[in-house]
Amino acid sequence: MSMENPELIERFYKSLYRIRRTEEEIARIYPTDRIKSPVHLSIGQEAVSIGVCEALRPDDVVFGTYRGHAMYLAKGGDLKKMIAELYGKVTGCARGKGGSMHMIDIEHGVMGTSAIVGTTIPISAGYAYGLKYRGEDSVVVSFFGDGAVDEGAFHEALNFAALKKLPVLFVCENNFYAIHSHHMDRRHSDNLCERAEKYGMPSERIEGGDIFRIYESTRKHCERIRRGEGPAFLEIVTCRWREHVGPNDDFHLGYRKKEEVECWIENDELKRLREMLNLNGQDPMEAEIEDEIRAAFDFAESSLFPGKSELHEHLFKE
Amino acid sequence: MSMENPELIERFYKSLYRIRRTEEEIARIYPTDRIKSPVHLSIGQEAVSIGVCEALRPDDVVFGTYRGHAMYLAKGGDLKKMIAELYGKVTGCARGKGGSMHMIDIEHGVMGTSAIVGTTIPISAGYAYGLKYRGEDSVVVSFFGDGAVDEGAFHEALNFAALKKLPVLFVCENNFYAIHSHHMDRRHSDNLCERAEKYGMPSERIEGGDIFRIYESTRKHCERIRRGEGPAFLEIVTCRWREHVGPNDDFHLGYRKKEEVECWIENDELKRLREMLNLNGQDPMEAEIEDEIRAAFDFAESSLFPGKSELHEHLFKE
Amino acid sequence: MERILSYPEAIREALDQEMTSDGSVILMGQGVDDPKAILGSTRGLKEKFGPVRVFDTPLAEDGMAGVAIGAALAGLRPVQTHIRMDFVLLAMNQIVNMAAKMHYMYGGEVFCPIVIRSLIGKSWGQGPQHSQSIYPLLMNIPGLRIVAPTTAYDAKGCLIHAIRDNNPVMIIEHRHLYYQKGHVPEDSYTVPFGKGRTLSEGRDITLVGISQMAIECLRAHQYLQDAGISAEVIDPVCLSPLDTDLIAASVLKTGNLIVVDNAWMTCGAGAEIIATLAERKIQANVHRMGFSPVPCPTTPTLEEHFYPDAKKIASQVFSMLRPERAAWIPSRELDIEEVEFKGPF
Amino acid sequence: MERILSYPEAIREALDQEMTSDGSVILMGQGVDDPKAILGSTRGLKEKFGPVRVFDTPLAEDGMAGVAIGAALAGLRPVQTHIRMDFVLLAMNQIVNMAAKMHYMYGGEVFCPIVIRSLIGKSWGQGPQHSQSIYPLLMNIPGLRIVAPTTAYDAKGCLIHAIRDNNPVMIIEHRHLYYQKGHVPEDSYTVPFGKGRTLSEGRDITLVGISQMAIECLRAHQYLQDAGISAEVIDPVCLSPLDTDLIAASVLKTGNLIVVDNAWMTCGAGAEIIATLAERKIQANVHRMGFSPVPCPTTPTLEEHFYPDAKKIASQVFSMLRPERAAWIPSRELDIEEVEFKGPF
Ligand SMILES: Cc1ncc(C[n+]2csc(CCOP(=O)(O)OP(=O)(O)O)c2C)c(N)n1
Ligand SMILES: Cc1ncc(C[n+]2csc(CCOP(=O)(O)OP(=O)(O)O)c2C)c(N)n1
Ligand SMILES: [Mg+2]
Ligand SMILES: [Mg+2]
Repeated sequence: MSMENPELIERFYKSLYRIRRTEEEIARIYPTDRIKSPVHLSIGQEAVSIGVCEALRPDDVVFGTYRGHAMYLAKGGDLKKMIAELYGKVTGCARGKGGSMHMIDIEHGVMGTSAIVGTTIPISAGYAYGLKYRGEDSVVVSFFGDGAVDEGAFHEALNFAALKKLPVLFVCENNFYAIHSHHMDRRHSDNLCERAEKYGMPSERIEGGDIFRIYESTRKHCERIRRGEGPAFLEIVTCRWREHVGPNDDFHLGYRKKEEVECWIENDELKRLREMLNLNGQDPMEAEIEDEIRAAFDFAESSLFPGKSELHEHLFKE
Repeated sequence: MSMENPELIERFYKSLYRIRRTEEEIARIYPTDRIKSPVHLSIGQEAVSIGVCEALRPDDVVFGTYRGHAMYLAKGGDLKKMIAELYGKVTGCARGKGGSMHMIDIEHGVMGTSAIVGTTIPISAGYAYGLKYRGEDSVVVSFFGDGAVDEGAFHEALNFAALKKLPVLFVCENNFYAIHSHHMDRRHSDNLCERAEKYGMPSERIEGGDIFRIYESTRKHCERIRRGEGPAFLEIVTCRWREHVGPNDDFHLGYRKKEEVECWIENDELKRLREMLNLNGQDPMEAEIEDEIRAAFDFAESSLFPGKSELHEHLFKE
Repeated sequence: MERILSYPEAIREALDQEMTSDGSVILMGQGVDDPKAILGSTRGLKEKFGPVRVFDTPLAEDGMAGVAIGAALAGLRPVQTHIRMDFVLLAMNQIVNMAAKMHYMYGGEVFCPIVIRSLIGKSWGQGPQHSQSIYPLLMNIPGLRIVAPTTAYDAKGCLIHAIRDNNPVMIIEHRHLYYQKGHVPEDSYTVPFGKGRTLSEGRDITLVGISQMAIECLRAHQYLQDAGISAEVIDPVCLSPLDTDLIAASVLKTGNLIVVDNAWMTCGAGAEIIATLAERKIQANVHRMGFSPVPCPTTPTLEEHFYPDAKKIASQVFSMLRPERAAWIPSRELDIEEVEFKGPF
Repeated sequence: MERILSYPEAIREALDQEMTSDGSVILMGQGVDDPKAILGSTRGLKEKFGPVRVFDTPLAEDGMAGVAIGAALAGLRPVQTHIRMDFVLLAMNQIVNMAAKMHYMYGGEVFCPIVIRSLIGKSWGQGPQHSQSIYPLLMNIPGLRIVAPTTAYDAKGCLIHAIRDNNPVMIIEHRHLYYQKGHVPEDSYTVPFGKGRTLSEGRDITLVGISQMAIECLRAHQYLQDAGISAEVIDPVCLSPLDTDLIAASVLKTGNLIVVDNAWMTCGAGAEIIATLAERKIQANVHRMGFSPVPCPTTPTLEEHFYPDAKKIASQVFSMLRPERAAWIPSRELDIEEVEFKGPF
């Protein structure tokens, strides 16, 4: 494919490596209880966030869910502030008040993640209304899981976005499960894209997790959206390797087969790109990322917790 | 068509005449303030309720909206109790506590109407779950307007009904307006049936208001539903002749053109069926219905209001 | 010369002025642009400001609350309208889980300047689902400001203040107040939140009337004069934060208090006010009035018992202050005009 | 021999017994049939009763509340579960506009026997959207019964009563109570609504603790013994209707009251209790404790200040009863076991 130029491969690889390794470190540190907050890891799903966000401009914005580490980092969110947020430190991106499920970095267009499934979907549409109102050609990307599609909010948001031709790309990260519930136990047909189309927007399903395809599709859809032609819908099939919440795997629970996950692990994009880049041993860019991650954890460790007076601050904006 | 046998024409005509005349009487009496409650008349839309309900069995049930007089009567709801309910009398179908927007006659399968748009759609699905659970082959019909389709509840209910293959027929009475808001100002495409299909149920749009076609389609869909093959969706295009709420017409408001309504008035099913029956002057069956209606209003007039002690009754069921 | 406007005219003027001076203000909600124009309160604004700034929405209360929040994050100041407060129940998720918490849970990084107007229904068989007044539910939630202006003057000033406020503000408008007329300055002005108003001074009892119940209390005040009882009538105006200082000062003077809620009473504003006074060790005779603890019945003969009104309030005051005397119900009819607010404040 | 069960075991047993004896009882909700089984409280029930009686649902809280209501109208007795009470905010429309009103607004023609279980989160960074306890919002609504059982005994008895009740019942289960163990009879039994329990008798102050705060109050009671203060601890068990008689009798005896709410306080259960006592002219020193009036912060150092706990309660009691003395904070650590309920009642 034309876009698989070396520069792009390296860019994607770096981001993949950085996000994967960051979350692995989170998982590693988690049992020490220094992160006193539920974490929903994106390990295995990173290509979705990266493929999409790499196709965006800095002035584009994203909204997401509690499973938001990958999106936050892929869009350029500050790593130090993220780890500090997980540690509940005042240097965190939300001063420790939000934690893993409520990450934000407005400077880099990360407009916020939410622990209530589906809530950011209409909010994304509203933000897109604001962009259109101001005549800007930025795009909003709304990330959500296959579970969120069940919610009325999904329907209401898609309907409104199509009606008003809003600059929003809806991205359903279909990892097939809402907690332990398979998506085909929650709907009659596996046809999310067709559903989305009926609201009045082009849609596309991407299987197999190819980051270049995700990137290219996003670029294509965003171009159309920027021309003012209204929203689009992407369903990106992916796989969560770990448990729904927490640092471990969960094959012992028995709600899904190990093979379901294993075939994704075998076809890991990280591995594939590494091979494309022909890396052997630790590459300097990997070493650099390791340093960055270590520094982020150090930063978090050495930062202060918010002081007691913070409890009552930020309730209202002056 | 085969089903336009004289017996059927007469049955439909009687019901049409009865419902039309009842609502005309409501409109006539309304300015006297004896009905102290908002009324949403079905005048012009009767064929939907009648065509559907005539195809049902007595053990089938219906749920509907505040615009529920036609459905209530078409399903066999007690006329006296309905008028008494509008008058706020204790002899009303809800003891005066509900009024026009909250009608019920469980003996005849009218399971309740609601003033909150969309609320009875998931409730219908739940009722259907109960029927299926008990192994009964009755059908639930869920009536709602084009406005209700906007609500998340619509999406959630259709999804669940299809998933569980529930015995429910969803009937969207598309009169093109939610209060004064045209349905194409609330959605991108005029494709409700296609949307419904994507949830996993057959759907059909019926234009023109032909009561026989409505009847026949309902029969066909209900047969399928009774066989346990799951829900279906009917969009029935119709026209509200009067104002959204209240007894008058509303052309002065300017939100819709008089012609939109006039062409429906010209093609009034009541008139058409009367011609098919070759009636001249007042027919004895009409006279009988007039007597029945008069008796219902007399009953309402002469009934008592609920006593003060009723205020605190029926909060909880023992 | 006093300039007299009706309540909806005052709202309309506030919207018009704010939309003129601030291009980020938009109006959204079912019917805001329709011929009825939310009982006139948005009349002509679509014509003046165009369909991008004033728009009808699909019937999707939860989603549209989200849309308003998103638009606010993008720098707009949406004013959203619900023609009945009952419909706010469909939007509780976005209002409570998101709007009320955003500024806090994102550590101050964003803020959410939305205004949600909702109208309370009453009488003429609005019935159980078109009559609810759920401000007690909202008062429990930190992060929301809640106002229930009674006068045309406050309707304008509170709305302007709400639009300029950087936080989610719920405005509660009782339909019966739409008939109120009063002094409304032409210029733009704000009524800051958190201050109540003493609508009439008195010595014997404090009547706190919320929303339209402030009017009923004023009427009761007139009835009570016939019985030689001097009632002080307080309109809290703002429910969150509540001006408990004003109420406390009045109760310290009168020693008696009735809170007349425009809602159900359990865990209501009356409970909050009375509990706050008790915590402050203010000894008084206290009592709550409000909706009967049942769904609002449709039939007029029951509905009449569902709501407090001036006569019931007066009668309750009388038996509270004159326990030794037989019950008293005012018999004369008030000229309704008498109790309209003319201001100025 | 006392039979000891944990709180979730007690719930599970109640469900099992009711499903066995009444074929119309069904369980629905996200995760009721999954490997975690709502923290064990529905474990094995799908296997035993099959997937038609025990089923997972799509993520659609409003719609699924409607489905439960509809199933109830059709003669079933659905028990619906929300793994976090925050999600009930998405279902307010069906619960408040329909379930709570149906029996009344249809003049008694139908009734709505649904049970809605919801769990309150706490600690470990549940954060602003996974920690809410919105029972005050529900208490305002006539037509709902609300229970918040604290003990394993009451968890079973209240749930059985709720399932048999012909009205919508909200059951509130605090996650921390899932660690409670106590005496639970094997037989089926009901705990009727509207009766509180005196968990420990005392002379000096009445502590009313709601849900898990009843445990904190019991712990505070032990701390206070060190300071020579005898606290009476009341668990209301049922929030709607509230057993205000029991509380009133206790306060008449002690003259002091702290209500420790497991929720925000404005327009909360504490307000309701204190206002009711004030209306009944019961003179007492009163005070409310509860969540800080902000969204729940995620970081532990702030979260710790967000919630009342045994030490804060004891300390508050001390300064209320010994205003002349310096502030006191209990220093010793309780053995948590000590304050588990073993019953029997
Ligand atoms: C409105 C709401 N309902 C239920 C939950 C509980 N819950 C948390 S995550 C989750 C699963 C969501 O699945 P999906 O959208 O597919 O996202 P994924 O976790 O797979 O990334 C559920 C049901 C919630 N947080 N919010
Ligand atoms: C949830 C909700 N939102 C808004 C309203 C206000 N409202 C009452 S009727 C109506 C229009 C509904 O239109 P439609 O469903 O097409 O039914 P029709 O009146 O045309 O029969 C609206 C918006 C309501 N009752 N409930
Ligand atoms: Mg998923
Ligand atoms: Mg319509």
